[in-house]
Amino acid sequence: MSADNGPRIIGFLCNWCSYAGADMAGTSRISYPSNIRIIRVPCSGRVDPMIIVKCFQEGADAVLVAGCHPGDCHYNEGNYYSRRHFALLRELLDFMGIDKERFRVEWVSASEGKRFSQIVSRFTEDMKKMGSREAV
Amino acid sequence: MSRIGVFICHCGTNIGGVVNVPEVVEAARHMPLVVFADENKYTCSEVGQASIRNAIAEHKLDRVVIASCSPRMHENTFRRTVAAAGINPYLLEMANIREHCSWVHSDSRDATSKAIDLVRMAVSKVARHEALFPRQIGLTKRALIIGGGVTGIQAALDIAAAGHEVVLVEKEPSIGGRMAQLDKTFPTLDCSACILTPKMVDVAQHPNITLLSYSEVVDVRGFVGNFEVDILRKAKMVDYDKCTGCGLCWQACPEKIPSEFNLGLGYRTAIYIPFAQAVPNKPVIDIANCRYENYRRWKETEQGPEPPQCRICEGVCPTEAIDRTQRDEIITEKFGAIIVTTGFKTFDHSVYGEYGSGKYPDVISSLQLERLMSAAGPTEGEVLRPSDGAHPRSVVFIQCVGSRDDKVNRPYCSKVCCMYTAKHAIMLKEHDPDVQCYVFYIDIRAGGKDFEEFARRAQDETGALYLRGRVSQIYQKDGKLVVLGEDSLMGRPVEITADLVVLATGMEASENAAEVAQKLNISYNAYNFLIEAHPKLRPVETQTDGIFIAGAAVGPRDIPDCVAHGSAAAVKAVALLSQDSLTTDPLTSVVDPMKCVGCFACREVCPFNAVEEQTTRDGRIIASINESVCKGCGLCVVACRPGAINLRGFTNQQLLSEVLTLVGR
Amino acid sequence: MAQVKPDTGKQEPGRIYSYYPGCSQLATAEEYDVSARLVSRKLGIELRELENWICCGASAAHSTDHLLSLALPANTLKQAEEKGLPLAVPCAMCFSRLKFALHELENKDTRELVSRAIGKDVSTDVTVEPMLKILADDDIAIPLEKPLAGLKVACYYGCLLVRPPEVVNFDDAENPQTMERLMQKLGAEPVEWGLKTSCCGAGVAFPRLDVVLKLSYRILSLAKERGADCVAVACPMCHANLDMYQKDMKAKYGQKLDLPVLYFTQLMGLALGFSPRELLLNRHITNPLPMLRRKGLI
Amino acid sequence: METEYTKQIRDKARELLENGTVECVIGYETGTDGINARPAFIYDPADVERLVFDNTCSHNLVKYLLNMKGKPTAVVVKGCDSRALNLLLAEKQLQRDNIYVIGVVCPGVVEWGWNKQSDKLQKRCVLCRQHTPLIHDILLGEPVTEEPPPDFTDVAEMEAMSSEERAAFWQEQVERCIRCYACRQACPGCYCIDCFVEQLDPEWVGIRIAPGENLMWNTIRAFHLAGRCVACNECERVCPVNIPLSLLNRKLEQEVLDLFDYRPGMSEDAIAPLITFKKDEKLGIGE
Repeated sequence: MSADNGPRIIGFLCNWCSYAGADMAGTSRISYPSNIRIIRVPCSGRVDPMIIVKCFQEGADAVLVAGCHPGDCHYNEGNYYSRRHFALLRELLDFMGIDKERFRVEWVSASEGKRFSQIVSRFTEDMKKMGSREAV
Repeated sequence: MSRIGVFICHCGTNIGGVVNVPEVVEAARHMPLVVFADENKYTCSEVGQASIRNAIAEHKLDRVVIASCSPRMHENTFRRTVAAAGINPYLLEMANIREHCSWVHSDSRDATSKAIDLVRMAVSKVARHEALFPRQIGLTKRALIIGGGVTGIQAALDIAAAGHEVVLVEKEPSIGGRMAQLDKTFPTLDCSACILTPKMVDVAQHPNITLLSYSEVVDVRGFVGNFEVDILRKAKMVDYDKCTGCGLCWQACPEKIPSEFNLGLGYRTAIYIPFAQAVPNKPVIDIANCRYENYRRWKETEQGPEPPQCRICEGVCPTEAIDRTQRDEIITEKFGAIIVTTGFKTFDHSVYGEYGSGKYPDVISSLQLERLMSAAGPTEGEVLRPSDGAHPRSVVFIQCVGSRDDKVNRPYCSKVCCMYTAKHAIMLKEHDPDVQCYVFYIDIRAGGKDFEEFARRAQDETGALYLRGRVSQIYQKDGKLVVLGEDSLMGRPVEITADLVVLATGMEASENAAEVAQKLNISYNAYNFLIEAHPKLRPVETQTDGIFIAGAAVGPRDIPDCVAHGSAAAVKAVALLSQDSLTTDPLTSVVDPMKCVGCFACREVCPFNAVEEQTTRDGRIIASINESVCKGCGLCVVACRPGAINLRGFTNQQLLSEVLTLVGR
Repeated sequence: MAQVKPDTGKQEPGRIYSYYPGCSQLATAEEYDVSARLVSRKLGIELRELENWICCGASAAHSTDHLLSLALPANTLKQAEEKGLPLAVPCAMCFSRLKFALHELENKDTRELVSRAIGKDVSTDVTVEPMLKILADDDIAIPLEKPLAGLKVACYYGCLLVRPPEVVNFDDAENPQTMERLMQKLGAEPVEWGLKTSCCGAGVAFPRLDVVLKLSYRILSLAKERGADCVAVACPMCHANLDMYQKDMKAKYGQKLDLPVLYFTQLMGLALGFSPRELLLNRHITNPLPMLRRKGLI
Repeated sequence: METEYTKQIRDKARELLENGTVECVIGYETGTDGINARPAFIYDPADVERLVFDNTCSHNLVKYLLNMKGKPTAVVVKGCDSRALNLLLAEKQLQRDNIYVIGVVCPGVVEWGWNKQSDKLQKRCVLCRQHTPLIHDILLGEPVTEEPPPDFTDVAEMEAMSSEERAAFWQEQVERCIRCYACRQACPGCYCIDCFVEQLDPEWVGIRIAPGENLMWNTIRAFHLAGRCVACNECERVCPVNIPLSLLNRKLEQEVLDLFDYRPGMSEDAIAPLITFKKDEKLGIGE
């Protein structure tokens, strides 16, 4: 993905809520910046912290993980685990010089297409302000 | 070396209108392992699918990428397509260039370059797909229906008629739901009870239907075809095998409690049936209000003054059916399919200060008016105002109370209010020719067979005065209600002195809808209405296989819609139950025995207890996944530091390759 | 006007306010200002009047010049902000204007525009509270000397105190309860009635007295019908309309109302043991004293 | 006191070997430089005289239990080592009943200095909050009752830097990494059969030694120990290029303590924080 059109954002979306939420944004034609590239996963709890670190190592400017709201996980508990993983990971990344703001975790339900586009728009804006990272 | 074919869909202009499809095709041709790329007007059309099948044969493709709409839409369609051409259906990957691209991005250049990225990701992922083979598992040929309103009743009867066992769970002492509370139904004005009660009796008598009244679902485990459900059976304190429903007990019971069924307009006793035609037509004892139960509670502590004992019901019961030893019990049953028909409740209008915060006795809800009109109601069909029992002459109806109103966070239309208000206007006129009705409305929404005609009739024949506008204030004066409002067509304020004000309270999801949905793991919207798998094409399915939804639990609906909906859900359930075995999704976790260190972190995190122990030849105890239980969430994969567990269809390799096509090398 | 020091030595923190009397309170509604200060002082609430407060713009500005209608209150708000104390406002109209200003100043462009207009950097970093909210605060103990036993009060809020909710966010916009709770604490008995937030006609009195008579009469006659001995108000405009025209109403509608209209602060004052003279109860056109005597409250 | 420990350890070792309670005693003996201790594996009662305990006994011997294939073994553990033992028991890597734990109330060990006796306590010992072994069959020395409160000054200093400074700092650190994996070998928490860093498919970390790959390795190494690291700090001690690994471990240690109120290795049936959850906890994620 070309860096010239702004920040390179990778999004991991859980299939049941957030990916559906992104679909909803589509069916409702609620537009948002095109920078994000979405990777579909069954559950936010499937997103291995390792792959987040990998994204940044390889030079992604920002990473978004989105899952069902707590209590609504299609697998009952997945997002409770991801919540813990990413709470820690954000701290560690920040500690290692990758600003907290570059790694966001949001809860987006299947009905929150508008919310999804708002989140992505805001995120993209903030990342534009922050400027892009170099791969290390 | 795999040979990948890429098919880019225009979806008419949905994609082609924004994304430069030929450019994407050209880019795809140069992607690694891609031997063929082409575009279709509509890939999902028969023509489109045929072109895929031909290309597979012609170019000896062994993997396919389709860039079109969301995989949630057509993944299964295309899996069948490639399968028909002899490719394992799991060697397909989709790139979502519509919902996630052309529909949300307007700049053609950006959208196109994004589409190319999405295709590249899909190509890199499909290259790492492996052929997968579904497995067969058995199922329990029984259906559970949660909620005994007209929707649940219809679904139960249809499934039973198809020859499958049904268990109908209803939390109230009787089935019938809201429809049982109605007097007449629009637009035909036939008596609600008269058409509903026969169905209720059918439920009670059908050999295939088990009715669990006064019961609630407390926990749901398992998966499609093999659900295990804990059902709470609340203590009725009455032995239904002995009880004949003769009614002596509830005639004798001295306790008087405002009747829920009559919405507080009348009274019931502590041992009671909610209404005359209740099914089952046998009473329960309301433990919280029964004098003797109250005495028993006192006896345990002997705190405070000794309350009276009673036990009159036991005295009068000719069959000794009263059974004080009964306690709440939880039973566990197995089901293959579940239908949720938890229905609706009416909006609580007390949040409207301008309508008197629910404090004015003569400001009632439309459902209360139904009870007043009903011959079986507290006033035996005479419409008398609650405050003084007088016949109202001037009646004001207010539409959209708790509907189409952001102020109370109910922006949606409740769909039925316009019609039942028209019905009320007509009925009131029939009850008493001297009545003058006024209706404050926003719009009249009478879409439906014979609806508009009916609504007109209310205005033209009964002389009901329809005023377009909202009411700003109601206040009591000289024993009447003064209604201040606006006639937005005349553009001036109006003031009406009324005997009775009827609020067209909207529909809300029933109070425990969200709770039930969470137990079942199905999604619900901001107003706790259940969410369909697809709003148009899968209206009674949910994202969870084997769980269906119907009726007003999904959104505001009238009776005919609910009945149709119930039957629709029943058909889906029957289709499921009539199979002899189910094929399971092969997208599950797998353990690499060579890498597993047996720490069983996976077992800790698995929500479905799919992780089992196995002993290796060299005697190590390691994890293994029960694939018919595994639902493929992948929590175990993340918990597994040694990387011994992987998730088919979403392997570490695949996710990595997707990332690496976007950034870095 | 001299600053009122609380006589109680024990000064709870957070009970100090900047005070914005507003023009009416120094003229036609002096009794409101006086009673408010007396009561506050008795309850250990310190009111520090802003030295250079100016008119809030009231009914005229916002119907003629939008910028002016923001600049005037902004000026006062700036002073309050500099004091760093919450701003106490007795008059419902002033309260409404100040809140509206705050609301609109949320917008960055508006803020810059207004800042330029008054030559000061305005911010929205100040809280504006109606006197009613401050005095009805449940944390404040009211040392009752003469409970208003047996006094039936129709609590009247008018339009501006609670509306629009998203601007003033104070109590329920359609069925507020603050004054009722306060009256109960005073030992009085608030009547249940429906017109507590209906319009009295306000400034329309000058061009169209008939409208005001119609609206105000509706309010008063209902209060009367619900058995109220008096109407409690928190707005000088409402007070004027309800208090002044009762004779005209009798002429027009034939009903002798004779329903005293008092500021809630005056009723508080009575319960706290101040004399009718201190509370300027003699300044009303509909004389409340006979009724209060009948009730044995003075 | 240390000579006292030495004597007690030798006696206990002899007894255990002679009465056949264990096949092997893992302890310390004086190394080839005649000063610093090294691990000793004693199978024969005649060899017990080799055993010593002094302030150079740094190694976390628990790691070696993983190689004993269930043979009954006695092991000398210090406070921090005992937490490692709990961790491995909790993660089902060891069976308690074939391990005899000789617990030593640890006065702290000194920094490593080839051929010279250092007297500078190691950082981990200065910060130590677990002088007394949590798990033991025999305990040598008087239990320490008063432990100091947690001290994360070093982490705080790091956090005081700007994001860019931190990035630069770690860049510089990991550039030195030669990917010898000594840190992993010394760590009791690292026992994967097939460590992610050496897997080729998926290739989490490129085989080449480059800043990016090194950073990936060091980050994930730390994260795999999140909620598991027992702060024995062997990883940092053995690092040939002196990368301050403890900073990463301790940052996570602090966060785990703050977020989940959890200290790893405090009991043998503890459930690590990343494989459990609380429904209503607020972690500043998605809120």
